[in-house]
Amino acid sequence: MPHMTATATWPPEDPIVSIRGVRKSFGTLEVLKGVDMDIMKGEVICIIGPSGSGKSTLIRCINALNDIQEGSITVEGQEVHDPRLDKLELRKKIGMVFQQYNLFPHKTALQNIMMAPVLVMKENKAEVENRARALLKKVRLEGKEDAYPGELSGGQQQRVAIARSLAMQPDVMLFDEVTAALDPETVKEVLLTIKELAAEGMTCILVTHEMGFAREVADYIYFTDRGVIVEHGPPDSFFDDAQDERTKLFLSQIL
Amino acid sequence: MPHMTATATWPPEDPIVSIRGVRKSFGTLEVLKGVDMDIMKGEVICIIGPSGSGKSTLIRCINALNDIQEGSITVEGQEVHDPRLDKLELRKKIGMVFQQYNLFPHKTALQNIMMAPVLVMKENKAEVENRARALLKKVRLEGKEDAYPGELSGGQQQRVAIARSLAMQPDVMLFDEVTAALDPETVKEVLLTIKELAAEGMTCILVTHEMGFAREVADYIYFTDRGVIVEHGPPDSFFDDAQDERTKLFLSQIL
Amino acid sequence: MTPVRVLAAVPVWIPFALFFLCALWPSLALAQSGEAVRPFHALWRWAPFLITKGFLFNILISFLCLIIGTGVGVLLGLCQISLLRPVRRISWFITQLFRNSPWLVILFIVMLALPFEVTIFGKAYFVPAWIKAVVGLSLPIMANISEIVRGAIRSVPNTQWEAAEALAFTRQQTMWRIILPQCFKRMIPPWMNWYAILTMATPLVSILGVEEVMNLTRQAIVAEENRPELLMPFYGFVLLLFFAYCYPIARLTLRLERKFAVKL
Amino acid sequence: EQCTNETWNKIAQRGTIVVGVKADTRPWGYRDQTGGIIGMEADMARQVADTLGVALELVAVESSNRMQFLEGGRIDLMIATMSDRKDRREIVGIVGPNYYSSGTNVMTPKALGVTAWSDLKNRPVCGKQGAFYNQIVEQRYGAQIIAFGSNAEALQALRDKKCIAWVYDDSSIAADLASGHYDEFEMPLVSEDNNPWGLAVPIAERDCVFGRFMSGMQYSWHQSGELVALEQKWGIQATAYLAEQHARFADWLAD
Amino acid sequence: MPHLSRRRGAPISGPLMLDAFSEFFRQLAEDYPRWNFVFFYQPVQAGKIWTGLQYTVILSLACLVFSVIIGVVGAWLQGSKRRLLRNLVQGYIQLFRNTPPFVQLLFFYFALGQLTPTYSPDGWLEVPIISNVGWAIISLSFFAGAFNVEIFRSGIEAVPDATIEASEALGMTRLQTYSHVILPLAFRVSLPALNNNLVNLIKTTTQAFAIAVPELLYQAVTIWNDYPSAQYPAMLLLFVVYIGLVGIMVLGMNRWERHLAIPGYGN
Ligand SMILES: Nc1ncnc2c1ncn2[C@@H]1O[C@H](COP(=O)(O)OP(=O)(O)OP(=O)(O)O)[C@@H](O)[C@H]1O
Ligand SMILES: Nc1ncnc2c1ncn2[C@@H]1O[C@H](COP(=O)(O)OP(=O)(O)OP(=O)(O)O)[C@@H](O)[C@H]1O
Ligand SMILES: [Mg+2]
Ligand SMILES: [Mg+2]
Repeated sequence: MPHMTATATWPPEDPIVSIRGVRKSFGTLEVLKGVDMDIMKGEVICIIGPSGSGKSTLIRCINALNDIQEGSITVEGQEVHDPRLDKLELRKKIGMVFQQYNLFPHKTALQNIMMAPVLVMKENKAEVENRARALLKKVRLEGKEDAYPGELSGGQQQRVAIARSLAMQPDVMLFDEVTAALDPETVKEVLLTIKELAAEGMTCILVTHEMGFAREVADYIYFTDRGVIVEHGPPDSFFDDAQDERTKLFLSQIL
Repeated sequence: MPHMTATATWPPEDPIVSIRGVRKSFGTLEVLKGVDMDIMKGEVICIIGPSGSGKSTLIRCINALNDIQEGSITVEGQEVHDPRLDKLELRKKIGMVFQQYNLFPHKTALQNIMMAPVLVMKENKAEVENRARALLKKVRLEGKEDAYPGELSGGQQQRVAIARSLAMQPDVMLFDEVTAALDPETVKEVLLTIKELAAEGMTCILVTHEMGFAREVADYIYFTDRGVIVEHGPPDSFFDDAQDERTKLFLSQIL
Repeated sequence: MTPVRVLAAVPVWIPFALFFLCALWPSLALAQSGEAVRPFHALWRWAPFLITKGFLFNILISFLCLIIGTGVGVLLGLCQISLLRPVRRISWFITQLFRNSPWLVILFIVMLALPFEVTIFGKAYFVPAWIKAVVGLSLPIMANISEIVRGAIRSVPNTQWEAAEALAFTRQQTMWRIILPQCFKRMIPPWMNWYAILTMATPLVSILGVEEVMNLTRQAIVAEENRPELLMPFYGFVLLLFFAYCYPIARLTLRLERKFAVKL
Repeated sequence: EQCTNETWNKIAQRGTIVVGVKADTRPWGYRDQTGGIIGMEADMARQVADTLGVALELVAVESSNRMQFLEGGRIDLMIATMSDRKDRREIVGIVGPNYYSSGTNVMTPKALGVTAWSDLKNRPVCGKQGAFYNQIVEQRYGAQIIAFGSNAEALQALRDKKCIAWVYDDSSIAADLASGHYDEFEMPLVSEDNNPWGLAVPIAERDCVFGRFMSGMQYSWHQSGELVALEQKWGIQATAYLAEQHARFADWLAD
Repeated sequence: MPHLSRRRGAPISGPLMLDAFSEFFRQLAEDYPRWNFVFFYQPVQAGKIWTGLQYTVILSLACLVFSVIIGVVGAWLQGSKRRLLRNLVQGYIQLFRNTPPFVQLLFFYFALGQLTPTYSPDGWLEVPIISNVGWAIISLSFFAGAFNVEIFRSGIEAVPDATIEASEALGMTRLQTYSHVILPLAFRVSLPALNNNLVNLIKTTTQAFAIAVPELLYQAVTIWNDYPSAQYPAMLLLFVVYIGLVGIMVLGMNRWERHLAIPGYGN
């Protein structure tokens, strides 16, 4: 497996995530009907589209939380839906942040962040703790180390969730509508954190409804509808110059 | 009680809802610290402000779901917090729609709408049913008569909730962040329904975070912070020319 | 609108007072002035024996059953959510079988199915009836604990499994580090509740001839020449013993239930 | 059948004989206030142990479990007011000569003036669960048996006038009547089915050492008049049976 | 025999089957003395089992109904404004929840039984107005009812305040809110717990044998006392019957639950 190398050495000319003709059904309901995408290292891409169009399903397929029926998804050259794949290996490379944060309610913020590196990566506890504290600082939550999720606001919880994913030092981060469950004011904090992350060169795949944010931060935008990508392009051309009717309708509604 | 007349005859020069020096505490926490407002018949007013500033509490006081410690609230000239007040009479005059829709989950859309007129107003069932169907049509939900709330999307549920309130033929409608629990796309459907209602001359008091909507539909805007009204005025001057620091800060964040 | 949560507010003396009223008033009302003293005198003489040889033994039985029932029940509960279909099926069946049979019937069957004597390394040991009783009572407890475990695990949102999965936790790690710690608190109140139910089921084993409080009470009445005015004070006394033991447990359970309900 | 004398050897090995006696049948076997078992049968058990030169352990048995205790090896010997019946001989080793005998009789209130067994027809009669007398009065005289778990409860039911009679063995009833607590009751009928009582060893031991030994014990008890003495000691009305047996087995050489 | 039946035009399979049935068990008892299904071939014993079954069913049904009524009324009383009333209900609940039903039965029957009025059909016998079956029903109903009160109460508490407010905001009275919104929702929420408790109740009816209620367990014990050889068969029968009864009950309740299910609510 020549491609299974660390990010640092991933050739910048190859896509780090490559999606080819992916089809996915739940029972009789076809949710993804042939999706293609290429994401290069350090790129930030945003997926937007109406509810139920398959955005969540797509990014869940990327880290093998859902399986696919057809097509291929490779991450760092490795086929994700290869039955022989070591899922744990894959998930060490991919961080994922959910809409509902999904923090572990019985652990403090710090413990939430430290758990996976210690248990999964068997890293040294003291080292991990240092990193976790640094990450909490990065997401502007110094002083909340010992707070339980129930004691944090939605925005704070979401930032802990981001820090928790980052603690695994993933090569790619997936964000699924991470601000959808937040109130308008706290959305900003979370978006700021992601923006900083993008600026540092992390490869990010975001599903979002925040158009302003997508425009500002994305290198590339995909618009999905009913399981297919109907429009894509760099933000400026996408927002000002959409070709597809559905995209135009959607953009008009959202604004 | 000379003032207990139907809306139709309510003199347009008197405020239909009048709020004077209202103070309200929950235990030791003072939530409203002296609020004054006048709402004329047919007016649409929007209340905006940060979370926890007492918006919900204020409109719940108008319909006597919360009691107040000081001040007075009159609806069509009648004191709401008079202990001898017939709350049921008051609530027939005031419709209220909640953030969480609060439909009755064990009743279909149609039954939800018909319940109060039949049980409370003892109206003829057949008549009420006709009106309920018309209302469902008005909120663009024909065909959903027999759906249970659990089978409807958030936006659809919220529109049923609006129709349910309208079925009581209230003189004043209260809306408490009715779109806050909805996803961005379905927000539009609900706002459209409210806009139509406002256009028909219904007196509406809205708590909302949708600035664009407030600007478009409101006759007058109040901004509350920590239990007091810190700024108010017609939409244009309010949005473009806010004087108060907190208001400015809030507006800058929201956008 | 919500009915007031009065339970915790009820002063402890109220149930006790009611209890004395119900338990002792009839006997007092019945017995004539001079006569009333005698049954209570007899009860007084027998009480130490009934408590130390009888009731404490009931408590011992209940503890043993709890330990066995919990241990096996937790395993059974985990089997119920196993990934292996046959394991799931079998553990489900066992759970349902023992959950839905009357305790008395289970007790009778255990009494017959277990030998009175087992031979271990060539040496024969008696299996006293109370050990069988422990086995018999452990079975339904085990089944109910199994359901508690399954229910608690399923009450943890699916998203917690997914979050752990996305962080590359193995299933084992997810179960022991993420899911079970979250369930643990939720399981305590129903678990304690079952302990109280179990304790209250221990008089049933009198039918197996185990010398617990109910049986000894009857024998004491016989030894007192079957005087009929003894029945009420003696049975009332047994009720009182159980009440005094189970009521505090019930209150503690309730308190924990509230505490955990808010936190999670 | 080859004799293994298993139980016999076990007793010797252990140095203890475990005898099952009643603990709920005064005066044959009942508790003293320290919890020990006393009574006529307990005394008999003591003599067996003394004769064998082993320690004695008394185990309280009940009508409903006494045979299982013996079958299963929980006890080595059972002396528990058991009537000697054919079907019982198939399960446990009952050895003669029988040590006692009693008939079926009833205790009824004097006020009722019962004079014949047929008076019981279709009337409620209290009994003890597991006693075979129930079957007799039910099948022979058509009484309705209400069986309770213990004598105390059945007698209480009789006093509460929930039944017109208490059916049990005549000697036990006589003992109760003699206690002075049942002055308004009587035993007016002629005992039926004078039925010898049997003590029992495990069935495999019946025709082996242990069975033969117990036969001998009973024989010598009769011969020495020990049983008559015990009867007296425990305040039991003298039974004709014991007197007869004493005469019958009398030593022909004794003066 | 077959000729006779045929001439009469009666279906021959019935009696033949029955004959064969009892003959089979008679034979079985002879071949395997431990498996004497005496109640399958001896009419008297069969009658006992049949009576026992009837009593068990009657007991279960009656207790089911009364305990649910007690539960509903108790939950309603618990919402009362009167502190004394609430405390009384609380006392009742605690009393019955925290003492063994087995001892409760004995106590009810013997202690309270002495205080109930009686009538006398023959001048001596005092038949209490409440028979032992009656006391079993009362005692077990109160026992299960104590649990039902709590179950319904938590069901009522589970109805979101917001839903109640919505109905208040529509001008509904307390009673209307209670009967049209709270109860229907609370009842659905309570069903699974209620289901559990009622299953428990059916199982608990066996304990009525302590006060000589001639239900199934009582009859089974009687039979195996009379016929020690019928012990295993009687137990097997008990096991099968109770699993069956509970099964029917669970099936019925599940059906009802499904019938009451609201699309998109719960689950
Ligand atoms: N586990 C599942 N089983 C069956 N259907 C599913 C499942 N998960 C998703 N779906 C269906 O697949 C479709 C796409 O769902 P998906 O969550 O990917 O949409 P989405 O674009 O993320 O929408 P949203 O913006 O609402 O999150 C929907 O119709 C949904 O109902
Ligand atoms: N029933 C109550 N008991 C105690 N405090 C309450 C209660 N209801 C509201 N409060 C408190 O009163 C304050 C104002 O609440 P309110 O719901 O009116 O705010 P709001 O402006 O509507 O906020 P949001 O935008 O979050 O809905 C908050 O601090 C809240 O915690
Ligand atoms: Mg999604
Ligand atoms: Mg609010």
